Amino acid sequence: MPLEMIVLNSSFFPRRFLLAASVAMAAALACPAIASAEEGPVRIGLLAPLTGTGGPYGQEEEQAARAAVKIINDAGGVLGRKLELVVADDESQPTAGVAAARKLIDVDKVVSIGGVWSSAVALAIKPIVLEKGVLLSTVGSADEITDGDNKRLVWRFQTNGKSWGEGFSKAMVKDGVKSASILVLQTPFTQSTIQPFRKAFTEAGGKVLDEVSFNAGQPSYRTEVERIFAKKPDAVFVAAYINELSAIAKEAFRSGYESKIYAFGNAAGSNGQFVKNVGANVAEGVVWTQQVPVGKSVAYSRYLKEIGKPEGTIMTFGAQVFDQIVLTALAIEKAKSTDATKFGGEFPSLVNGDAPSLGDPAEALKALREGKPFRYAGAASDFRFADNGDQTNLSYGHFVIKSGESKLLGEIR
Amino acid sequence: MTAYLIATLTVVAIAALVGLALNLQWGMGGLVNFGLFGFYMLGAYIAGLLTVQGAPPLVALAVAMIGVAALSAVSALISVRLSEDYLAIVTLGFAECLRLVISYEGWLTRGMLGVTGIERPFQNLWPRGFADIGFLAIALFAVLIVYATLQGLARSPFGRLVRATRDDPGVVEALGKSVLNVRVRVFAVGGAILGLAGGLHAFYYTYIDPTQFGPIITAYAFMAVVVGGRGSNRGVLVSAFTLIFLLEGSRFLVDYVHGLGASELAAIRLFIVGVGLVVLLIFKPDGFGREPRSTLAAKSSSSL
Amino acid sequence: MGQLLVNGIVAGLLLALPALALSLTFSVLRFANYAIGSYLTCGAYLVYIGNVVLGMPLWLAAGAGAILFAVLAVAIDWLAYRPLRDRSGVTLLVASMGVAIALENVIRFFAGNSPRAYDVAVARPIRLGDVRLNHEQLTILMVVIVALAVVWIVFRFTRLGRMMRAVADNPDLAAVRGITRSRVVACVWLISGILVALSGVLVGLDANIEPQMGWTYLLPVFTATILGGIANPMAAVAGALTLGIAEEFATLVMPVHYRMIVTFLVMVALLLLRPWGLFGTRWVTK
Amino acid sequence: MNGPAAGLELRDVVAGYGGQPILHSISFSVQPGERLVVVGPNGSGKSTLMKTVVGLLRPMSGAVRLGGADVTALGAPARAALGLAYIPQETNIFRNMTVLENLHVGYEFVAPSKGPTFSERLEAVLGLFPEIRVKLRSTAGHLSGGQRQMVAMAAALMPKPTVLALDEPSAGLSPRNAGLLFEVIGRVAASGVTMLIVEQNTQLGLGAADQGIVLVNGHVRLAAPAMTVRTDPEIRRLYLGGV
Repeated sequence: MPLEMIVLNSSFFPRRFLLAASVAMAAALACPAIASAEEGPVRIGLLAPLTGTGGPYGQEEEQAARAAVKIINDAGGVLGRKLELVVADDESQPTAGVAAARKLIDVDKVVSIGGVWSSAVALAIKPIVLEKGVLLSTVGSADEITDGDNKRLVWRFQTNGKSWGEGFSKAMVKDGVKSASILVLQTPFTQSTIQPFRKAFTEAGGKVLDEVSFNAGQPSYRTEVERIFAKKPDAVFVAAYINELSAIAKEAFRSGYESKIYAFGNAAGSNGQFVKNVGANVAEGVVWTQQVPVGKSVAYSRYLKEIGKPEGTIMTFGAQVFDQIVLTALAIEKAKSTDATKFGGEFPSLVNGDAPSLGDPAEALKALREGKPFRYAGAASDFRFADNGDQTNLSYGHFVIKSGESKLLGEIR
Repeated sequence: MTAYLIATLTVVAIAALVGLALNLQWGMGGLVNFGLFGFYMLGAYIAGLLTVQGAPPLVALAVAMIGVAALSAVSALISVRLSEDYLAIVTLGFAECLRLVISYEGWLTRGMLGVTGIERPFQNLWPRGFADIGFLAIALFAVLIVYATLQGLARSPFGRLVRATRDDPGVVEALGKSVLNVRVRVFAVGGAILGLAGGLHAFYYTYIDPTQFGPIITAYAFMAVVVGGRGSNRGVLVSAFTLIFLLEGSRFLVDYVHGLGASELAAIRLFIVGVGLVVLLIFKPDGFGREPRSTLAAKSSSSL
Repeated sequence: MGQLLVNGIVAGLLLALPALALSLTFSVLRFANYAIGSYLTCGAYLVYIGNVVLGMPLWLAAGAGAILFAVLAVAIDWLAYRPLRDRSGVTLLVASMGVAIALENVIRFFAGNSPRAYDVAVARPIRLGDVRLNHEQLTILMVVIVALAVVWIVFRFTRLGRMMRAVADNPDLAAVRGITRSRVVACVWLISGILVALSGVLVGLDANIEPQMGWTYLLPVFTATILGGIANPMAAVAGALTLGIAEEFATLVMPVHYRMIVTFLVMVALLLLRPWGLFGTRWVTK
Repeated sequence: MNGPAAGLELRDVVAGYGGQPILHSISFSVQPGERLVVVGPNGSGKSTLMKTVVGLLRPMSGAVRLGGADVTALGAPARAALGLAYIPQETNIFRNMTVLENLHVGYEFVAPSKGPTFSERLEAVLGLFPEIRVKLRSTAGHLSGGQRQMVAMAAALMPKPTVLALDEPSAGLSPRNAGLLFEVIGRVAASGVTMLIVEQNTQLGLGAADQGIVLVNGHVRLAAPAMTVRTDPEIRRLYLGGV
């Protein structure tokens, strides 16, 4: 059968299928009335991991983004217009992330995409945002995200793997750890912390005994735990998220091992969820580090107040997303444009300046309108931006869990 | 919106290729390939990695097709002389292991970081802003070629032999034909199509990593074939189109349905896929399409 | 070395119950139930409801949950598999994939993605010389051995056992000997439902309870079953133990994260060399 | 068709697979205590006939009556409970179970609760087949062909059936074993059991029967006393391929 005949064949698409498909198309087309670029609210997108491996953090991101948007809108919005948040689920997975990002960009006409927890999703949508001129702010930490020419459209609101890995080394040295082993989950972020940690720790005179990597969602982690803990290192750096950390900490405890566990703040801190998962006995003595605001952060308190959480709650991804939205709003106001290629470049000038620090987004917005000099001191950390889009000048909190509560031991810079 | 439709249509084209491949293997040949996503992933990786190494995209695509076809044939050899249950679990095991190897052998595959900056075929041919339409055209062209080939195959004597093998291997064996041979060839041809689909996936996203490939791809493919009607290539085309648009449509649901979070909606969506599969198998075993048969085949099957 | 053996045995025992259940349903129904992973997850969550939401002690919740799930397994058979009984095994295979997806997402809908744990305090291990045995491992050891013993006794010495073995052996002959197949099928689903739900609890105790937990067990369970000879339920137990120990010892020579590949290679080697199973007798395929 | 209710009766039975009839309007009856042998060339529908009689195959039309009751709508287990025992061709035992278990299974799902106990029946059956008494604990699949046939018969007789259906009992047996088997069949028949036998070995089969039926291409070509069928050279030439 020649090709053209197949195409021309009138029964190529049976009628009822055309019907079903057109219903689906109609559903797709009946999307929210598309706001023109010049009036109505300014749409910003949040691409959050509501399902999949990032699932435990997705809600936190959405809540933080809504809080930030509310604060900005209560303070009069940007350029006299309201912000409107459009949330999409990336399923912690690049293909879904790309489809969702395309929907946000092409259908919802957002000017920026925030959230973006998974480094893989960030890497996958980066070519699209660069092509379409949309701003991308991510909390993924794989170093590759900020590599290359990003047209000042890609900004990372997260420590990168390198500085976090070094942070762990410093915490261990401070705690007098002489030998350490590594258990690392196979993700771009967790892996990116390993080499810097090894390097810094060995240079400081420590010894790395062994390294084992593992997959997410394994039926059991007993073999991995046996391999790593049986050599009795002083400390074990567990580079993983909360699910795997919980399973590993439990396994190490009931296998009778004593090595101290070092973990990421978003795993071991995570608002007490880790302690809830494993119980205070198992969590006892687990050390974690996390980039923190220097001293007391106004922005962070404002964030906690807005979402109704008590002072002292630690929600790092939320705080980072809060900063993303606030900075996006400030940048739009400052550039007097909703065009990301114009306002994207304003990110460094909003935080790097040599001016009084402001933490309350409403005040910062007011200062901008009045033309007063200031710099924004973030909720997640009092960061600066490097030219490539990475945050610098981060300090890390050094926490330990005692009787089910996280205690701040000190700060590492 | 147009850009979004173009992107979605490209996804439809890739899904249609996957559906057509499964329709050949399972619909026509009766061979259950639960590890379909693994072969698809392999295609994507071969095409992606070769392109990044500087091979012309079309050459990379051809190598992907040949490579996946070869591996499909091998995995079929291991198990097709046993019953279908074994083939299903062997392919599933193969796919899961392949994903592990790709995740860990970073020196070769860049591990969990994934392969970035994959170049599309004829990337520089299109005027600025038309790259996506250009790629869609390539994808649709691939679908057309595969569709025409499979239609031809279905009507050929080999197609008749494949269906006969599915319906009653004993009879085929009695006629002196090698069932093993038929099955290995069916699996290899299906594998080549999966390699093509995987390669197009790599080109479309320009970035691949192991998390993009999972058993859910297999589930969607089975859904497409069951809805389209086992053996009906045209049905599979239409059902792939419908399925992707419904799935994409559910993305818009979040904007309207309040009180249900995205994770609940995702669960409902997949629940419907699962239940739909069973319900269709029970009540509409032939799906909505019809298997193409030459008049000769119709005659021979009625005389059996 | 001793530790590896203990861990291997426990890992094998964890596989034994679902492998036995899979083999049992296969031997009577002649179809491989790919939903067995989701069954395991579902059982684990039902028990979680009893244990954590309703506050029952774990043993009571496990008992109630296992029976509840067994009834559910019969219901699923009635709704999804029974109408397809006359069709080919391939159709049932695909249907069981549909069942698996549906079940897993029912769980996701209600319980979300976050891992959960039973309300059991984690304790330090029992030490026997150099070998450590934790309390969960001890529980697994005892529960699996008791369950296997009960199933063995039922199989060997009861009317019900003879009924199931007769249908598995020769369904037509069983029918003319007065055995009603549908009743046997229901019994088989009840028993394998209980076994799978119990193994769900044990897996949940050993690691976490989460929607993917059963899926990760699918390949090992199938391999163990094939290792035993898929139509031979008690041999599946031997297959499970072999696989558990083999996987554990393989970590001495290859990276820990490639355990799954060990499973896969074992399966492939077996299918090429002894497709009727290590312990089974030759079973004629369709 | 007058006289007492037939032990087993088929009336206008049409049966086959996938909508294609193999048996065309088969009618016959076996009187209580009588032995009927069905002979015919390969592919004439003998096995299909047997399956229809015992309830493994539902007829497309027609009726099957057992002891005067219409059992057409009943499945194999229900017919077994009404006293119909069946010994299939070749795979007629549970190979992975012991001989004793085979006998157990033969008894327990069919025998009426008020009838003789298992041990009573076991003794009675072992009396008929003394050879298998020493093999009770052996796995049935490991026995020789002749012994298996004995076990199959014994298991079928355990519930004290009124009608016994045998499908090619001599298939796969040596002439000597086949001869022995038919001796036993004779003994069983003497105890008053109605028998329907499908047999390839026409000489042996007809020799042990009262009535004979010749089945060709799904049609009953001839129904006559077994002796007539056996000895009439014309019939043998026409339907049974000489010898």
